[in-house]
Amino acid sequence: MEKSTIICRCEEITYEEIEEVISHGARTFDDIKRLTRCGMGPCQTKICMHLVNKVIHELTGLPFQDIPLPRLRMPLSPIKLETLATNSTSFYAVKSVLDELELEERR
Amino acid sequence: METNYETIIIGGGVIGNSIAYHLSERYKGGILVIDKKFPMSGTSGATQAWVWVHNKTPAWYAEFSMYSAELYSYLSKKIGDVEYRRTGGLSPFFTVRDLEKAKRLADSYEKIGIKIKVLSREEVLEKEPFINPKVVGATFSRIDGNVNPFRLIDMYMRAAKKNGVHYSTYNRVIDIQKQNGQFVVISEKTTYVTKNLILAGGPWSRELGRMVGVDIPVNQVRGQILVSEPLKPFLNYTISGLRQTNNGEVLIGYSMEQAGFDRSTTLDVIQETANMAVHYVPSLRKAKIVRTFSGIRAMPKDGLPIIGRVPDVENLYVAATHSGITLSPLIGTIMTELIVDGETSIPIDRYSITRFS
Amino acid sequence: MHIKNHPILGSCLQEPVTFYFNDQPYTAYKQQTVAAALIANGIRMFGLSRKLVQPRGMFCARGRCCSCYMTVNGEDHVRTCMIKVEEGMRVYPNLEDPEIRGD
Amino acid sequence: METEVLVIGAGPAGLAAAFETASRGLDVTIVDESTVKGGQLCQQTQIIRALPSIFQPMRGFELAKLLTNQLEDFSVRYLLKHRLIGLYRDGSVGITNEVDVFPIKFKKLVIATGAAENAIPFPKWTLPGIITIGAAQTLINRDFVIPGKNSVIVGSSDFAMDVALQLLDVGVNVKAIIEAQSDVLARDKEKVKRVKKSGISFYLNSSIVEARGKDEVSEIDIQLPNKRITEKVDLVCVDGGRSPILDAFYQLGCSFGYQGELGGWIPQYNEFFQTDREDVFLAGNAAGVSSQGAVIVTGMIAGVSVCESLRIIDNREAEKIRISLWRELENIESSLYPDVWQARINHIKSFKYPLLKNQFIL
Repeated sequence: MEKSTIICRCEEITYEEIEEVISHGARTFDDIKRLTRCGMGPCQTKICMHLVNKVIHELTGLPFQDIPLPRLRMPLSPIKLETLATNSTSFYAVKSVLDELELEERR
Repeated sequence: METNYETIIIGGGVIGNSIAYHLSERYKGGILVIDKKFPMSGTSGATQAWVWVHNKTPAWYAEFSMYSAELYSYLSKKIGDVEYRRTGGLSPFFTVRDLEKAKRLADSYEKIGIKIKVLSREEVLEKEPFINPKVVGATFSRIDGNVNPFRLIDMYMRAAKKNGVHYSTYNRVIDIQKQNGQFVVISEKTTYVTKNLILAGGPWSRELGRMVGVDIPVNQVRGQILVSEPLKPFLNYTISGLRQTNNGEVLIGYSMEQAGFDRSTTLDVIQETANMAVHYVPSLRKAKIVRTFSGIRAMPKDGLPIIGRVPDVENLYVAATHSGITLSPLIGTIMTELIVDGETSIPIDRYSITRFS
Repeated sequence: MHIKNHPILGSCLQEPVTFYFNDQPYTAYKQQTVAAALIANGIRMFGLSRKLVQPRGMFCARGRCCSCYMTVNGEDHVRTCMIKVEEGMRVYPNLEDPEIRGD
Repeated sequence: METEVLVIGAGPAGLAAAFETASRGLDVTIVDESTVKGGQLCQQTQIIRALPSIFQPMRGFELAKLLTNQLEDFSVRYLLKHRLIGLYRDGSVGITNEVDVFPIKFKKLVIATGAAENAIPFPKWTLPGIITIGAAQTLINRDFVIPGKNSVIVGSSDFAMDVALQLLDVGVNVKAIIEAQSDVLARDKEKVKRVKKSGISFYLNSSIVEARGKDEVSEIDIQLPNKRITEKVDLVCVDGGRSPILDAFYQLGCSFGYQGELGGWIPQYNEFFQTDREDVFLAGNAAGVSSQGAVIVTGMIAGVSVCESLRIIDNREAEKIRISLWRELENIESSLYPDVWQARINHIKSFKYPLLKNQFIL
């Protein structure tokens, strides 16, 4: 493939950049993602997943079934923060620095 | 394939990589890093990556964190741009009760020479205009900041490789034996022999310790984080709970759950975290969240780092800690001193694993 | 161009609406998405990419690729292939990262 | 909110599953991100012949209407312009309408999220005017918009043949169909013949070298087996095949296997179209990319299995229906796509041996 070809449309990561990190030991979509930002944009791998897996397959010889899916995460497609928020200000799992301080003092 | 090493480091997270890199500055060759997956696939790749001193207690641990933070600017010069920014850290609070707590925090830090300022509402809003005007105040520390964790580990690795460090990835360690004064490390791919063995397994430290008959009391804590789309720069500081990256995304989250190694996200905590975000910075309301993730933190039983020699097992070392991003430059440096020189430039007795026995 | 008389579906265009792109009025039909309405009016470049600053437009028409992001009625980064065009709608290209909006 | 059966996706498979369950008295809720029912069938104007025996050959949009209409008399709640975004700790799913997020508790879940088109990258494929083949069809048949004047199609599936003819019908000049393989991929030889007769060139063993254009695509270089040519075009339709949409399964913790002929990674499922989470069923292209007729049958099987698992029908009755439905599936699928059918059988055999599981356990 032409080296300048964009594989990840969102983050504009090229074939060449992916090739480089594969030569550096990356073997899965998520390895490549953390090293290049490929797949970190708004589409969250929806468009580039197959393209990247194909590049891994071609460059490493790994069969497709040994190239796992990238980790797919909520909210699956972009969502406004205010849509997620419920306007409650009581927190259970979410802490603040001063909460933590309290924990320390109790100890 | 080489199977004989001077030093093997198990764990390719930020701690393992920092040790590998710092060690490789002192002696070339003979160092191997083994990771069951690939660096960044575990704890070190799922973090907001604050370089954070601010609320570390007790005070001597804050001091320790401060030394590490101080090493960051120097580190960038050596291994390349890791997008380290000493933005200053700001912890807003919204009740008068917390104001009292904040003052106590500032007082206790003053004794060890770390300056924590308690900002008034007006000072907070001047520094960070988008914070909720209902804010009562904030603690502020100049030394805090953040780093790009992916760049950091990538740069550690590249620098280490340049210095001759070997990596074996996607290679789980199955067993460790001690034979003739050397460690025999049995992995999925092959068996290695090494003089020095460093356990840098983060949340898996307990499991690794078991292989050498050592109890390393490290538990797991889950933190869930929201990632916004990139926005034009608008946050100036690292705020406890959210920060804006160089690329423009806002990382949001300050949650803690006991969930073992389950790194799933739950809408319960995601929505709670969203509530925190709009509470802290109301004008984030319209910003879009593109992803959430979950990180499994390593949490030593008492919250403090476990660093140094393992007594009774010659040439066995352990480096397991929470706040690995903050502490990585210092822990890498200290472990190198300990292995190469036999002593460290700052005392680490307090962090010895012996404290648990 | 709008298809006034579809070879199989016949004349299906519903009520016309006027919407604005870069403050210029254009005509579209109620059942069309914003992306389709723009393409019908010859506008295919919806924005610029972040890093290389290259033109972008609709690609997947399924709300997946986010390539059709635009600012619609004041909201940034709207997937224009997923929402219907409305009377008086104001559409602007996606040229840079959104600015946080105080409220 | 609570429902007995929650169906994600109002395409043919989801609607078929909804019919099987709702018509037997279950309370059904269907969630779909789009504004209309029928999924991708809505813009299919071609006649679909390979359908379950209860249906006559008809055009795709007519089929969509029929599948929707047959639900009219039953207890079916539609949540259009809604989508699934994740999971709560108590197991209910989070649904949003982009204003609020709310939980839905369900007894059984049927995921019928369909398939998504794959891309084919080449230099400057990001230019406006370069769109997926499905997007082109959507523009002409759903939005009534001409996407361009002069076009090429990259890829040669059956779907590409349909859309090529539909583009011609609305007045778009289709200059060529470019295929990297040495043969046209479409199985329906009649249709290929019609496309050839219409004057569209087939460039086999060929690919796009580069697209060019300032604000949008204006020309492309094509590498033919023996030479390189330049075509002036304002529309490039990319047909890279389709793959199942997996996001929802992934969140739910379902396991996966790999079947290239079914579109790559797909959820593990058994002959009941039940995943390895016993309350989660699946249907349609999400269970492996196939033809519209096959997709409907899989929805029916999933629906019947859901009824059985909720004891609306007894095992013997369910098994009887299922056997006949599987026979229908075999007839429809193996006639044109025997490799897809074979892959499906292999996949079901591998149910207990997933290649990817526990995706959230570190």
